[in-house]
Amino acid sequence: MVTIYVDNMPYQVREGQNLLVACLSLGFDIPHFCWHPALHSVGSCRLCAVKIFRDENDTRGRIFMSCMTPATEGVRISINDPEARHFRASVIEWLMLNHPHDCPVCDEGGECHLQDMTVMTGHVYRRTRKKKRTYSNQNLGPFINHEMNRCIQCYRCVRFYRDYAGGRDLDVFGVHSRVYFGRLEEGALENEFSGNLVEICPTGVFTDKTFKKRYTRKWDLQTAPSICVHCGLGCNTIAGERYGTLRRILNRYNGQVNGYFLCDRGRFGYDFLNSDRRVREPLAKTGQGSGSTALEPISADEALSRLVDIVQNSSRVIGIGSPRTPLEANFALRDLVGEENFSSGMAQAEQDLVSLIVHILREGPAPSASLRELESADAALILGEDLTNTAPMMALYLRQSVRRKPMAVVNELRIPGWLDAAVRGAVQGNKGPLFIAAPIAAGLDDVATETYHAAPDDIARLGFAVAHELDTQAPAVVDLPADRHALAVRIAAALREAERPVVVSGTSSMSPAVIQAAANVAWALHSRGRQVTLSFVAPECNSLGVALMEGRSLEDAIEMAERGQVDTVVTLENDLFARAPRDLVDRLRASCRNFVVIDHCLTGTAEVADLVLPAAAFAESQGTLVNNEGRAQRSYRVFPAPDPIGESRRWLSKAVMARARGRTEEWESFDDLVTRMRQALPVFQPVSNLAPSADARIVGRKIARQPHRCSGRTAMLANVSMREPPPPRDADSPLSFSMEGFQGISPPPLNPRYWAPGWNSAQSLNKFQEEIAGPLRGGDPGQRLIEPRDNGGREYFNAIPVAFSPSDDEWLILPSYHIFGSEELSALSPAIAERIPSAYVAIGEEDADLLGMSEGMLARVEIAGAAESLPARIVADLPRGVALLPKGLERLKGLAIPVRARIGKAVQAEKS
Amino acid sequence: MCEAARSILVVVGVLAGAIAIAAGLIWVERRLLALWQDRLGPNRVGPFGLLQVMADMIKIMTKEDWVPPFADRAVFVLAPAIIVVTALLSFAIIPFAPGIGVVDLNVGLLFFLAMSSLGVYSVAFAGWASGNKYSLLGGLRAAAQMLSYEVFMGLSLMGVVILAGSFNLRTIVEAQEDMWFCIPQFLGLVIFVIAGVAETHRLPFDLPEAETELVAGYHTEYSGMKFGMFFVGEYIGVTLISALVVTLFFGGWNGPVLPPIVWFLLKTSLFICLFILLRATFPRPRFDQLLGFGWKVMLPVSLANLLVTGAVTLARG
Amino acid sequence: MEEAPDIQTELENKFGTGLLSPQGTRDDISTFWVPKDRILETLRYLKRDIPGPFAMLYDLTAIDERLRNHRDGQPESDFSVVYHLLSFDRNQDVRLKVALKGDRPRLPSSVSVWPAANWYEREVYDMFGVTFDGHPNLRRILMPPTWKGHPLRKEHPARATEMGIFQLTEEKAVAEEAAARFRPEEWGMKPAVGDVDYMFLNMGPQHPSTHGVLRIMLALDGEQIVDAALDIGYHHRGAEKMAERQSWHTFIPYTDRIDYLGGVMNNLPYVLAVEKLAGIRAPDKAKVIRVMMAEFFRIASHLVFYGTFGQDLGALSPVFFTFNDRERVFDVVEAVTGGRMHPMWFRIGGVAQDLPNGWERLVKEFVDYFPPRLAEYDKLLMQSPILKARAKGVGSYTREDAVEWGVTGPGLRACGFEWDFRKKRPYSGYEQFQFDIPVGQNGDCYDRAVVRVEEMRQSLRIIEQCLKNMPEGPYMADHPLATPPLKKRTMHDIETLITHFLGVSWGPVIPPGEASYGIEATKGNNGYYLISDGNTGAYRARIRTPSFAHLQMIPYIGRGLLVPDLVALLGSIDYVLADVDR
Amino acid sequence: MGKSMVSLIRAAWTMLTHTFRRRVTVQYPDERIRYFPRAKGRIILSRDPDGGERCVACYLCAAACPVDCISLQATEDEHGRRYPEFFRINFSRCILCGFCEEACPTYAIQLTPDFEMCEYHRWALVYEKEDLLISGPGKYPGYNFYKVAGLAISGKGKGEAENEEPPVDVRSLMP
Repeated sequence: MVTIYVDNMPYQVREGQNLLVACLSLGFDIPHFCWHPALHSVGSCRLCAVKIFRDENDTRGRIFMSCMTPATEGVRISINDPEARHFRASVIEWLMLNHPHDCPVCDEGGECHLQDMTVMTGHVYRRTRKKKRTYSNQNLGPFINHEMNRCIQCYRCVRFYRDYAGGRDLDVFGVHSRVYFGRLEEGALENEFSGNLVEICPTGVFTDKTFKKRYTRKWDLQTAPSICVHCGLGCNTIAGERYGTLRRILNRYNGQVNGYFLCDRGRFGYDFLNSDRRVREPLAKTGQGSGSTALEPISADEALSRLVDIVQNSSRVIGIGSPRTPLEANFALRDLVGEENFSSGMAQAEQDLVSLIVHILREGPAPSASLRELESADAALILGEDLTNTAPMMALYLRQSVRRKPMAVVNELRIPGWLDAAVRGAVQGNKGPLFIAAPIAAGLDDVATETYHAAPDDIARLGFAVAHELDTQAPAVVDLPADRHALAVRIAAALREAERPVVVSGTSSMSPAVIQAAANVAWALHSRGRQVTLSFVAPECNSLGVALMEGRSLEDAIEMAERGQVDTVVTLENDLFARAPRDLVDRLRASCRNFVVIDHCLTGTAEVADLVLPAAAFAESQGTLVNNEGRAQRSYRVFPAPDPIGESRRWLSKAVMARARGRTEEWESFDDLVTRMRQALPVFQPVSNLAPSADARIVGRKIARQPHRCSGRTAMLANVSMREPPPPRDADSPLSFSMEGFQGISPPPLNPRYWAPGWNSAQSLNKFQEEIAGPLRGGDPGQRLIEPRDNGGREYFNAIPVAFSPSDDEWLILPSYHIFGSEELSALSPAIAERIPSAYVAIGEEDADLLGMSEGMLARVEIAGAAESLPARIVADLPRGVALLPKGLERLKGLAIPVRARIGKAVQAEKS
Repeated sequence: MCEAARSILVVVGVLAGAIAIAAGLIWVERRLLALWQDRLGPNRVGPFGLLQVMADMIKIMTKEDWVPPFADRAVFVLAPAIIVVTALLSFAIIPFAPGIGVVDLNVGLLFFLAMSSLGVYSVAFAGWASGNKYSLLGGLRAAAQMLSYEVFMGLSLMGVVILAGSFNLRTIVEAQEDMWFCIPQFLGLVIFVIAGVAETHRLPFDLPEAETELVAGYHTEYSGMKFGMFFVGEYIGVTLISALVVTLFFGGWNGPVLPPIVWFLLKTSLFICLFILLRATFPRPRFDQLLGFGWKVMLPVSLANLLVTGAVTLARG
Repeated sequence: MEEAPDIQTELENKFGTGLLSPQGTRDDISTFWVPKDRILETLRYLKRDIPGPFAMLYDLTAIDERLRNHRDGQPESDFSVVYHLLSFDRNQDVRLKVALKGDRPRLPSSVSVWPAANWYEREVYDMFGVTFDGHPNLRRILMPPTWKGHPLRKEHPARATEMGIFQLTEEKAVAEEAAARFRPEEWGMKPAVGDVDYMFLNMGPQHPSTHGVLRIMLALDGEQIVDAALDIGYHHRGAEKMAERQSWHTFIPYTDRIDYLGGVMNNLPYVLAVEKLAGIRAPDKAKVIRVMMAEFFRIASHLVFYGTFGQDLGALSPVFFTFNDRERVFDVVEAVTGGRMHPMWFRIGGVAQDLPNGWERLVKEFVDYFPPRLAEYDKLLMQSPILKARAKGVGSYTREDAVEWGVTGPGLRACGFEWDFRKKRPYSGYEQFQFDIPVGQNGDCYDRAVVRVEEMRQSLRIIEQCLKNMPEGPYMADHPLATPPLKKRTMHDIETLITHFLGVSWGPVIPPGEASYGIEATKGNNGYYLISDGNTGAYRARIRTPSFAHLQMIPYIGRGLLVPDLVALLGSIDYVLADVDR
Repeated sequence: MGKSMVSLIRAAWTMLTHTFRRRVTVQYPDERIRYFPRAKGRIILSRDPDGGERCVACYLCAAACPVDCISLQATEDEHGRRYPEFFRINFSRCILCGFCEEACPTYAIQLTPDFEMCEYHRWALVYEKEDLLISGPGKYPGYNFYKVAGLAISGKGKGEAENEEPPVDVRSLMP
């Protein structure tokens, strides 16, 4: 710690920071543009000028850029010095020369960093009548709106897009005063993190296009802390609502999870909530018997009486839960049907993989890595994952991790780590060790030290071999070709050198061996005394959560139903057709008398149900999700779903009421349900510590979901009723659906938005952090449910698979993943839908030659007797004998992959 | 027979005339007040707003006739009737013109004083029977005020009686053919006017109903036609006092050219206007000031007036 | 303010160092934190023993500090009680604060030092739940006795919508009736003395001469007032709470409605206090416009007083004349501001618009029109022997009484005390105007009226000077926190648009601090004590109104008067219930 | 006493002189009252000089409204021109403070001197955009926000606003 003097008052700050960060951490307001906590300092905007004095006798001082000056012992600065203020105001005046007169029509207005900084510097009146420079805009695809006129040339966009996120297609063009930020040619931004430009850009050049047609100012948005449901990482988000519809998603900083960024799926996938696939009222088959008649809307009362009737008259009910639904809803279902009748809703293969991951993380000793830890890893091995498409944010952080090792140079050169341009100059193109073993080339390959493209079994074998190289106790792989062996040795060497290596794997190869191999590598590294962490990609937002509930697999449940002991099946927010082959689901449907589906979207499963109950989706319901790290996180309602849509657990509580009178009070509140869950399943003990309980208050007040300047209260419903109704009550959380309530800095799990006086943009975050880029004030939210048991008595996995051998007539079908399309909910959002590729079959070059096929040619894929014609996509690195089918795309749902298939040229006639 | 019919005709005529004038005053007063307050007054109903009188009557008659549960019902209902009846009875002695008048009572003036004394009961009863503290205070004030002013009102008239030598109003009018009594009895006139205002409790002597102090005094709880009777009673009173002033001090029907009845009505109207002008102009003295003024100033002055008049009359033989 | 002895030194000489901890504020008022157990002796010393004593308890209020971020070294406190004292001898103020901890804090009552503390302490109790030990009658004052919670505490919601649609059920109506029933003992009144039973008379809440919803409970012996108690709060709208939920800018309309006869006069202390917090200096033109409009409203308010005072004393007609004159004032006001009674026209840093073309003609017309009217009212009212009889010597109090009870404005000047904040502590450029301070002699109803009548003439003088000397220049300060900036520039210049945009939406962010500003308003000293927590709205806004203090004095003056005298007294005080209850 | 009498009589005489003064009553509604251009009455939405809706749905009026009586939803046409999808003012809540007009950056929302807004039902005081929109520019002729703003809309491309240069040629290397 060093002492610095700000306007003659001494303060203790951490050494080695720059003055801007130090002052912001202390709570001072220093205007800035080009500096961003994740992108560090380049000193180009000249706005963060402060006066620095030599000593206490120096009255003149000199102006320095605070972002470029380290906080050293005894440095004396003045933020309020008139000359410094004047300097900053001049910078704004100069930036305003060409800024268009756009605020009223700009989506950034009211949460614009440029606006905030302009007001903060106090420049109000223009002194020039010079003409303004203008630019033409580009169409940057369905996510991002481009308005170049507003640009202030801070370079944040390209520094994020290119330097941080590894994008290629956004660049800076032009010279002199005509500098242009855009693409070479119009077209959608390719990078998976383009949405962050919305928050990175300090003004309105890049804005959220999905928000544009139903735009609402920040002060009118009702917001709540939410968790992204579109992959297993559990990124923290802020979801915003107005007039009963969900309007947008912003990043919610969590120092341990997503930091400052979100992927595009998480940011733009929310719109499924407003899609026409939403179930907005209860539906039922009105005729007797099933299947024959269509679903028709019924009233909520009737739906309830039907539900009660079904539950009361059923001797045995099977409940099929869902890995995309919070713990509480799953538990409510489990409580309704009983432990033995509860299915996790995952297919056997998936459940085995997730259970294996849980097992490995529990056994230890290598702990699970948070995303923040991934960023600080100094070596990484990825086994069998295409991270950019399965867990995009993980890819973003691993991309940063390759800079760890070269940073040593920077330290040697005594360049501060935050001096971004200097650091990049010193590091040059050097990258730390990152090894990727996956079936095909993935988004991270450009920063990888080495890549290895092979079938899952071969990937697993490489992993086992690396483990053996690290620790001879680990089982050895026999018959490993020399080149693979050499690779294993190189990988092992690189990992061994690292201090904080990380091993990444996951479920996407659908191979337990790959996961086991990853565990072996991590354990071997641990035995060598490395601070190794493991990171597994989980398929869905609550996969680990339902796995911890230890329900039956889907196949198991179907089998049970078929044995004829079951008359009712209740499916909770789960599209079974996406998980199991069609015939299996049809058999389930046929074997029970009543098939009830509770879901928010009309899935294939819902379409065949007798009774569909409309469920609240993520922003309309409260619940706990367990991410891939084993971190349980609470997501809150942003707005109450309009009647008769209800939270799943509410429908279930009504069913429970019917089934067992008197038990309902245990269920009445969310907190009671959590308590009951903790009693029934001790693994969920920490869940009640995730966030303050519903009766928590700050000085007697709930926390307001609406900003204190929310407008239109007395007019928004005036066309319906002149009597202003009281805001809806929220008995389940300490948040209120109102502008009344606490508006300051809340406990981190409950912060509904980032706003501070004078800081209306997302940059207000600095007021919420203990220190810049550090944890939130009060600690980052979330609690890990799985900690490794450090008993030391663990054994290496030794089921090493045999090497994959391609056959000439059958191909191993593996899933390929797409950030847009592989996840079912986000795929319903119109903006995402525009970016979903059409279905295809991917084959390697060799196989293509063998089959005589070329790119785009129709291929006939025959799996278990059923055939499908798909255009072929030729992929260079795909190993022989392996073909890929995109996961989740409409025509390919429910395929039980990995599976073997015959592939041939499609006969033209079959094309239809 | 013919005489009887004539008296009935006169009685009915006087009754109807008094009530009509009183009702008309509703409009006259509002228009006059408006005139002096730079306003227009009621001008929307009928020509010059004349039908406002009708509108007000209809309103007052159709209003809920409410007797508060805490009131003494019988007395409460009786009270407003008394004031109208006593005021109307007093009209019996007014000689409107030679030959026109209800009765030619030789104790006419005493009859008037008797009737006006009875009027106190109305207000006192109303104040007491309402069961409301404001009404009670109003009633008390009214009783005290009317009793006090009754005394020198009577005394102030004695000068006239001495001059005319009669209590008969007709005689008194006839006695003024040469000179109106307002000249020799100027003091008496002033005192009588003041007492008259007090008797009719109109501003500035409206203490029994002083709205800024007692809300509406004795008639706070009255509504509908019962209130209407107080209302009309007040205007009848105003008309009566004006008529008496004319009769006693301004030569009654005497006057050149025009027929006597017209003279009488003209003079009376003038004094009605004076009443209204007083209302428009003056603040209201305090209750104790009013009584003090009555006993300490008015009484001695009226006694002195009586003494001087008596002395002068004696001296002149 | 003039050079005054350093209070801190004086207090430390008396009590030793360590008793006080000074606090910096944005205004020039010395502010000290005093320990709870020493507050009474400190107050006593300041009031009685110190040379040039702080004779007036100008204000007493509290702050719920529990959510305040910027306390900058102030002692820890959950609730702070604030005493604002005024010394006329020194022309200086001092503010004392007592830090209280806990949810239901207590501290000793200062009623024994100042009888005027009675209502203030009741208000603090009502609004914050702070108990004053030794208070003679600590009960709710503004809220109904059935109210739950203490409105100015931070946990109390500000919007009625939070409480659901209001329905007056039978039971609720009965309960409210029962709670409002008058029991003399509760108000410290004796039902009888010796063999005299008093009559208790409820004057109000609906009564022609209470000028609004005010309830006076009188113990009468005949028509003589033996004792009186006032029940206020019927006009309470929680303006202070509203200030906490509006932005600094959007609270302005609410200030108009405090003294609803004062119009923009109400805006003035508020914007001056905000400007003090923000360090804004309004340009000369804005200052003069403000003075001119404020004086127009002083005339308007005094005209209402004049007419209704006459009417209270039974004079029917003058009220029509004065209201007509007031309409003429409003015509000028409307031409300039667009509003009549509530123009809501002053802004942080200036005024809302520039003066319209042709304003001079309108103002000139009024200046010419008005003096003969005043002369006529003299004939009708002030010279009327009946009015003199009613008002002279009635309801009089001495200068000492006035100071003791916190009387300011014409009521103070009627006691012969030449004290006008426009002269003594000039604000908004009043020091540049020539006008006299009319004073009375006897402090009775008549003198209060005389002072106001003369003040109208003085106001007219000031307006004439404004008319002749209106400066050129902008109507809004060139300061980033001046809200909103010049409109013409907003429509074409982006930087002005940005400042405008944030100022009218989120609101200007006023630097943390405290400031109070009291002005010579229509009815006395109207002061705003504003606390900024560095946010877009007030953390706490205390509105010190003259009428509150003046009304509290009524039982004290009223004893022994007759009911009609009370009416005269009420009329002569010239209070507005919105100004009392806020 | 005498003086008192004199002053009483003088007062009465003064009163009498009013008989011949001009009446101050305005016989509304037969006679129209005097309008001042700045008078704050019924709120309207105006159009810019070429007939387009001036309101760009920036929400500033709603935010500035102390009583929260303005509610709207922004949207845009296919050419990027912003306008309110709905615009609602609940006049039963409006205090006619004029803060919305002052806040409006396009002169769209204006207060007019029309004060005749009495209704028998509160709901009749809820005005939608159709009720608010007038066909002219109201008090501020000549101003067209889109001619000042940099946003391109139908009929006005980039660089065609007031004080703007044509869009730069990014590919030019000229200094």
